[in-house]
Amino acid sequence: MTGALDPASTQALAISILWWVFFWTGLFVFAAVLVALVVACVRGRRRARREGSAAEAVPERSLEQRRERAVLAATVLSVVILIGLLVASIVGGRYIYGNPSPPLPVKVIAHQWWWEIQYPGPRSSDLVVTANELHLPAGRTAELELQAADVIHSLWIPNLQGKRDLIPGHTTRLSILPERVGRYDGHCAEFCGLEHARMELPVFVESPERFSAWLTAQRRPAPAPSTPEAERGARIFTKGPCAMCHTVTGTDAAASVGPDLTHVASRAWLAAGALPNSPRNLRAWLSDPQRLKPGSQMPPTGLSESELDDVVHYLGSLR
Amino acid sequence: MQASSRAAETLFIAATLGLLVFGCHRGPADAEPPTGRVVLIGGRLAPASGVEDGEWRKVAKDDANTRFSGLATITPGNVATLRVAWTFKTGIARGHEAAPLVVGSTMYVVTPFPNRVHAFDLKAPNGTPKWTYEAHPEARAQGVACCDVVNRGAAYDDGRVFFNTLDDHTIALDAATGRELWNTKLGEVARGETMTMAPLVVKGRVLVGNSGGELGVRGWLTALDARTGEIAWRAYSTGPDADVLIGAAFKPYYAGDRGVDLGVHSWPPERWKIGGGTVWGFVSYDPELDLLYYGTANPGPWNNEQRVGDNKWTSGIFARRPADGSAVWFYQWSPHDLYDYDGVNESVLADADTPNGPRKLLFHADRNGYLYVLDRANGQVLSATQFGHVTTSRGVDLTTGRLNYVAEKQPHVGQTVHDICPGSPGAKDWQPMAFSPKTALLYIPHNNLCQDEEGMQANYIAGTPFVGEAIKMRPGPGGNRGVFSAWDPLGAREVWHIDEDLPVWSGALVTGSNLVFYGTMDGTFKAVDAKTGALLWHAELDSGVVGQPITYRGPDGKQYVAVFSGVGGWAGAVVPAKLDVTDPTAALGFVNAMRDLPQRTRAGGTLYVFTLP
Amino acid sequence: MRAPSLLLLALLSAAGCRRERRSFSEPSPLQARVERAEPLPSGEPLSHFLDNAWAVSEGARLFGWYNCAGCHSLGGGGGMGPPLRDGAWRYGGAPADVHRSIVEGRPNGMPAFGPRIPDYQTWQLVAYVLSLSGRLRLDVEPGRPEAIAIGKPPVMVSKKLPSAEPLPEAP
Amino acid sequence: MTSTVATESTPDSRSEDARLERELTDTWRLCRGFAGWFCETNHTVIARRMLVTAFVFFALGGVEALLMRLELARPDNHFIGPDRYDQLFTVHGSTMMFLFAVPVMQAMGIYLVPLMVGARTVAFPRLNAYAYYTYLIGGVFLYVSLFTDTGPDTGWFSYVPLSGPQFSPGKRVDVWSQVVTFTELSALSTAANLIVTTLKLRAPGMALNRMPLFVWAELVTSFMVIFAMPAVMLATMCLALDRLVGTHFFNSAVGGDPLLWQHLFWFFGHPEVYIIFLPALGMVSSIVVTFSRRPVVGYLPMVLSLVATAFLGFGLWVHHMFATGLAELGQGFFTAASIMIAIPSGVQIFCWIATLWSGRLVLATPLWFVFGFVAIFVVGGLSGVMVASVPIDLQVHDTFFVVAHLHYVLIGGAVFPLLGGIHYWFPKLTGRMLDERLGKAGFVLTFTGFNLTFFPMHLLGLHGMPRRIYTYRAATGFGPLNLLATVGAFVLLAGLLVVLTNVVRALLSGRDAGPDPWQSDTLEWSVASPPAPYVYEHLPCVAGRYPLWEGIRDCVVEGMDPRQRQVLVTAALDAAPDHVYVLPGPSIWPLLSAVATGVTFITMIFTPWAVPLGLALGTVCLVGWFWPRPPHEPLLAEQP
Repeated sequence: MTGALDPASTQALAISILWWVFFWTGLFVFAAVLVALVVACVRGRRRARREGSAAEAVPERSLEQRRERAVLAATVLSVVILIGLLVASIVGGRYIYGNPSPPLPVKVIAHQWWWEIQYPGPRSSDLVVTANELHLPAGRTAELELQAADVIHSLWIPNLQGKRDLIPGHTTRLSILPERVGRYDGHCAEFCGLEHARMELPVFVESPERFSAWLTAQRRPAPAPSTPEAERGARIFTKGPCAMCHTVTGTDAAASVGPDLTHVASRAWLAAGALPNSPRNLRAWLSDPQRLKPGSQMPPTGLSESELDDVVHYLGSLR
Repeated sequence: MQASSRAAETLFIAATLGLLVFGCHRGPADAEPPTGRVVLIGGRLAPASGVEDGEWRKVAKDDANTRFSGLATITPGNVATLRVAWTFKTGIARGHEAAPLVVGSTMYVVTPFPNRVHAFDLKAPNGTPKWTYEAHPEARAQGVACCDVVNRGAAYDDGRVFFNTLDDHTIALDAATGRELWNTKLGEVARGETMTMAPLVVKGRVLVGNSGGELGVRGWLTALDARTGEIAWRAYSTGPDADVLIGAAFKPYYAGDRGVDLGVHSWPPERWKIGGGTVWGFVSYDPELDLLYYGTANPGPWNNEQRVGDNKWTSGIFARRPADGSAVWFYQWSPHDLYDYDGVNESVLADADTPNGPRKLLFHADRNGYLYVLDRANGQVLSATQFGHVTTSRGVDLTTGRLNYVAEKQPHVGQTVHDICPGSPGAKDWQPMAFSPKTALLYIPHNNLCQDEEGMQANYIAGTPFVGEAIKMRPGPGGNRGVFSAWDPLGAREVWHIDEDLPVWSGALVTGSNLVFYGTMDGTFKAVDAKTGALLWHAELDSGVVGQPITYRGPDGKQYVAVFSGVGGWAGAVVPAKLDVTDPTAALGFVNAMRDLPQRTRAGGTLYVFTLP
Repeated sequence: MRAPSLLLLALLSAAGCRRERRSFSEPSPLQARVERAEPLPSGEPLSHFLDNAWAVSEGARLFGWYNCAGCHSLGGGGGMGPPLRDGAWRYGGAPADVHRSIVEGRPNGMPAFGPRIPDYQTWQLVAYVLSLSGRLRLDVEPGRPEAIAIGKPPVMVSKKLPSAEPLPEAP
Repeated sequence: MTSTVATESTPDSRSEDARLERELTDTWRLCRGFAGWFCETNHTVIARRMLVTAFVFFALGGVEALLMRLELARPDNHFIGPDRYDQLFTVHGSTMMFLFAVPVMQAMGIYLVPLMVGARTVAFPRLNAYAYYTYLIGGVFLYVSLFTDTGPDTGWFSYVPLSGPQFSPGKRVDVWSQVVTFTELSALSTAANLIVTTLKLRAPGMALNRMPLFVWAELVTSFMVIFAMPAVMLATMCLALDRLVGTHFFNSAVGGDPLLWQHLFWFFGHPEVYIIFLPALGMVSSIVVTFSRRPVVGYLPMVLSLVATAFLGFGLWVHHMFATGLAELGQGFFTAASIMIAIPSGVQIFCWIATLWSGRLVLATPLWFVFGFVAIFVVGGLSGVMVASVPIDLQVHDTFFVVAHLHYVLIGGAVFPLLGGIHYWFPKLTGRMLDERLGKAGFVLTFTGFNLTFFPMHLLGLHGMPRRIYTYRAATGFGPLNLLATVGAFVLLAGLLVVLTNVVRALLSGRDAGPDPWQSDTLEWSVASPPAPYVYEHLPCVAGRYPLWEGIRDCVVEGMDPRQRQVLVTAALDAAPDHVYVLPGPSIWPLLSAVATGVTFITMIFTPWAVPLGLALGTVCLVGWFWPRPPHEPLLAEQP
């Protein structure tokens, strides 16, 4: 299992160190309290056996003072420990905002129940719009600008950073400096309705070279269909139900209420992590999305078997 | 015309041009007293093209878009006795925005959808019809016409009448018989394209453009051969330089407009294909420079967050050669337009004599609330002055030419921005102004509207609206929704104004006897004094006036004034389309400002012709 | 206490069950009939959409997504298209008429959405369109959206759904 | 001063006592018959009903939890599906918070506080009945809606805009917001009742510094209720207005703010934790003292800790909102406040350990539950310190770690003490003894089951499992720990069933308890088990914190008229007798008023006409309620 304790970024590392500080301190306190409780229990029991269990309405004053001093000492000790933890927390907190320049700007827009990701470029036409997959270069801070299109969502990539809410009407930010190349799981962490469970965001931390190669590929418009099947599929896509919601850049399909599908074949997952991207899964998804992700806003396409084949073929060509 | 021409030449105007050019940075308040001189090119051109005075051959009377007629029989003194000579009911109850044409003894009018053309024999009494042409446009075109199914008029040249139909046909008729000479289809209703503009004919080229900026249409201006109807060239308003006809001759004045394929790179990937920039306003032409001038409409969708970048070449003005369409310069009134500030408003061309020599000027009252004076030879902005209430921007930077937007007024998705002034119809929409060389004033029919607006994700589905803003318009400061004003362009100041309760959605007309005509949406047609704005005469028509008034000398030698009544258009659609006034966002938010209109007028369609008794 | 609460439970279950049911994968019980141009039943299958809060709110979402709002405006007051909130219908205001308008389109500019929208979504749209003029049960009507304030029509028109007879077309 | 305080009773008063008892029984007689069921206002009866109702809701909430655990037992499970699952966790959370935890703690207060302070009943018996019925109607309404597919489905804190009119169509969230509004109305009424009872009806001599710690806990809690509940009522009313009337409190598009909801909700929501947990601390104190057979070490620090918790509890709601990206400085402040609230809790734990340390322990079942409480609660408290730290919170917020944390705090901190308290006071409530062996078996099973269920959730959260997901992919690796948690949930269920069996068995055939089976210190153990409707034959007076241990059972108040429902009002600080107040008798009007309230709130969901209707009904009910009493029941008893 991966997660918060397997940090792959500067921020997550800082948090995990802090967590371990809290954990060991907590364990110490827990052990101390339990030991004290057990000792108290044993002593109290022994005393009851020795002296009987009649109530003692007015205890001995000096003994009482000793007990009260012990309580005071324990309290002072806990205050010291807590202040230590507070300081650690504030110091550790510094690291999660760290922001060396120049950051890579990325815009993340959460929808019910998928992620829209945008990489602005130097010119307006260099904008890359993709969905349900976040690519980040290792060794460079990514500055994520977070927005929500409908309800409150929360972006959480445990290996990379703590979570941050995406709130309608607010823009929030999250900095990540990934250090280790790899694939990490992200997830919506704020309950956002029916398919909150299937709102995942696979994150790929790549070497800077691979990342820029990926970005360049994403900037190209969708390839024209090259086979008869793909051509038929493209026609069905642009004239049929798909174009009511989706975009394939460079075609007549330019709708934007569903994920951008310009390079859908290059993605590893379908439907925000609901299932791996393969022609078979894609076909299953297109024919009955509601079975795979009940409540999802993708309706069944109502296409015939052969039309489905063509569309799957076409989408499979969009690398 | 000779008289008026002389009169014009003797007129001295409000500011010296040299001071104007160099003094703009200090603002109009610092302008010097009038010493410059303005000369109408229309006045000079008239004899050259052989047009008899007393006719009205083009929607704007001339290529300079002045709407000025030298006729002076009707005077401030006798206008009070003006009465209806004859009327004609079109039988269509939609917005009648067209200007009649008068050529010789024939009057031509084109109606809104279904785009009939009527010719009247003016020698016969009371507008006897000569012929009628039925265009039979496709019914479904009505469903993609953003702002009522209007038509803004026809064009006449060399025995032919040219007009556009709502379903994207340009048609040439034999002016004598009404026979169809050619019929060229130029656009696709299924993609949301319509055509509503009045063509302009220049050197045997019929210039027409498309409408549909609210439906993700890609705008263009097309030149058709007036004889054959074949497409001579087409200049798109977005996309690669080749499509926009930008070549070696292109020399924009400002650096921001220079670069390769800006019509592609100032858009998110491929969005220029559905980026608007339609061409549906009036085209002007300067024969001396041999340049066409026309504005491009708003970028699509209205929701600006879906189209980061400057969105070239929308909401701006092109100067082109009529022969091959090649662009000579471009200036963008509203870069990355935020509010549907189309740049299509007409440009009035005029020359000014200055101590430093003559300057060729272009006056343009933009939707964004500024009245621009440009050097029409190179596209330099000489001045840009607020003529309406503006909260969305703080002036124009004359060194870069850019409009300074107010960041707080920028619309965002999911957030309502209040008090956006002017609202989307702008301080002035399509309603054309008039320019009198006698007074050297512009007569501007305009709006005083503000709006609250929320951005929403616009979803592109071909042939359906692509807007992405929820709007609620309301009256601007003062509570009056319209203003009719006289404006001194070189002095950059208002001379007089009349507050109108309703937006002044009709065109303006000014005559050699210093009379100004315009109509209001509650159906009043007015004549005011061009120097003082004093109301001299008015008549109540059967429906609101959104048409363009004209004047002509009849075969009987009398001066006539003609105008369509028939409320409609974007502002008036609430009446003929029976929109529900309880929905503030109806008609893209205009209904909220026009809730009382259904009580104040009714739908109709009548041509009124007035004369003295 | 038990008897009244049982009674209450029975009453509420009668009222509540159908109103709130959310089925995500809708069959198209009515499509075949519509294709054969048969008169539509007024009972259970229509009620499945018209008396269901979820269906109406899905219709509201689709009204925006599929650009219905673009022509008929966000509040249904009209614009490029005719108003939908005034209770007047050019082509009949019965559910089947509205359904047909969406599926087949109408000559004056209403596009045909039939081939591009699944039938159950069309019915959801029908339900929402009817709610605009206050023709649905109060307890299934959608609330205000998380958007600019529009407000409801000030006068509730008759709750009665018009019959499927198309009205004479407006001139 | 209108009453006499006698320091010793008259020795030869057997026949007098019998007459007194007869007259008291007659005056305080419980209502009989079917109608009497609805008129009863006696606090022990109402409290018992409230307890039973709360435990029924606890059981329902538990069933929902088990269904959720079944759904999560395997990856990619489609046993329940998202729609039903969302309703389940929402109703589970709302039930446990609003219909179980707060009412059950208040029920214990309503039952025990008058007994402990030496009063005959609560200050406002009719209000008490009204509060109960309101709560009952609210709870029943929530479950009716769940069974009619109208169960709220946006989580127990119903964040807008998800719970707003656009994203939650239908009546589901309306039901939730109305249920919250009127169960909180009930909580507010009870809190007012408890505060006045505590401050004005204490036995002569029971100065504030002699009050049992449980009474202190209920008093402090009631004050917290009075300050916290209006915030959530305001929030839910705004939500209802947004949804039903079309206001825009939370609509960010026109200047409302979804974060406003979070602030209002958590301004209530965090103190809510302490509202649930402080009475439990009071129970722990009672149990520890009784079974240590000695006074508590550090009475004053204990009281100060309770008060400090109440104050601090209002200063840290923002730690529920760290992930919304608030300003750093503010976060630092709330981190400090959240960490520091561990101190008063720590002080109390230290005091209890010190008390046990020097006591003569009797290892009865209630004390076992206290030991369980300490072990679990310390874990919950320490994970609470972790979530107070902004960076750590950003990782574990809204994950199963937080689910684990809140259950450690709430089950560990409230349910274990409550079960201990039930075992402890069961004899007083019923007159029967619970079986000790079954009790201890129940403890072992619940303790084991609890930790099996919830400890793995810490790990799940750290590994990346967000909260409120109805399923997860197998590849995530969450499967085994989830299965363990599900197994643990059934062990926990077994433990609770053992407790239930014990209770049923004791009710059927339990050993007779007698007035004071545990040799306890507080006044409630001086009266019969279960107490008579008038509770005290002679109102007691006290001279110390541990009256029964101090041997002053013979100090009583004399001169009260047994033929009236008289209570002795004493001064708020030192409990000096002040005057006699006559309470009203049984009445149908509290029930009718509660029904009117319920009808109004429920109808409001469907039509705005509910407001005038409610006003009319409310007026009628209030007129009936306050109709002047017959002259033989004077408001203020004149004493010779």
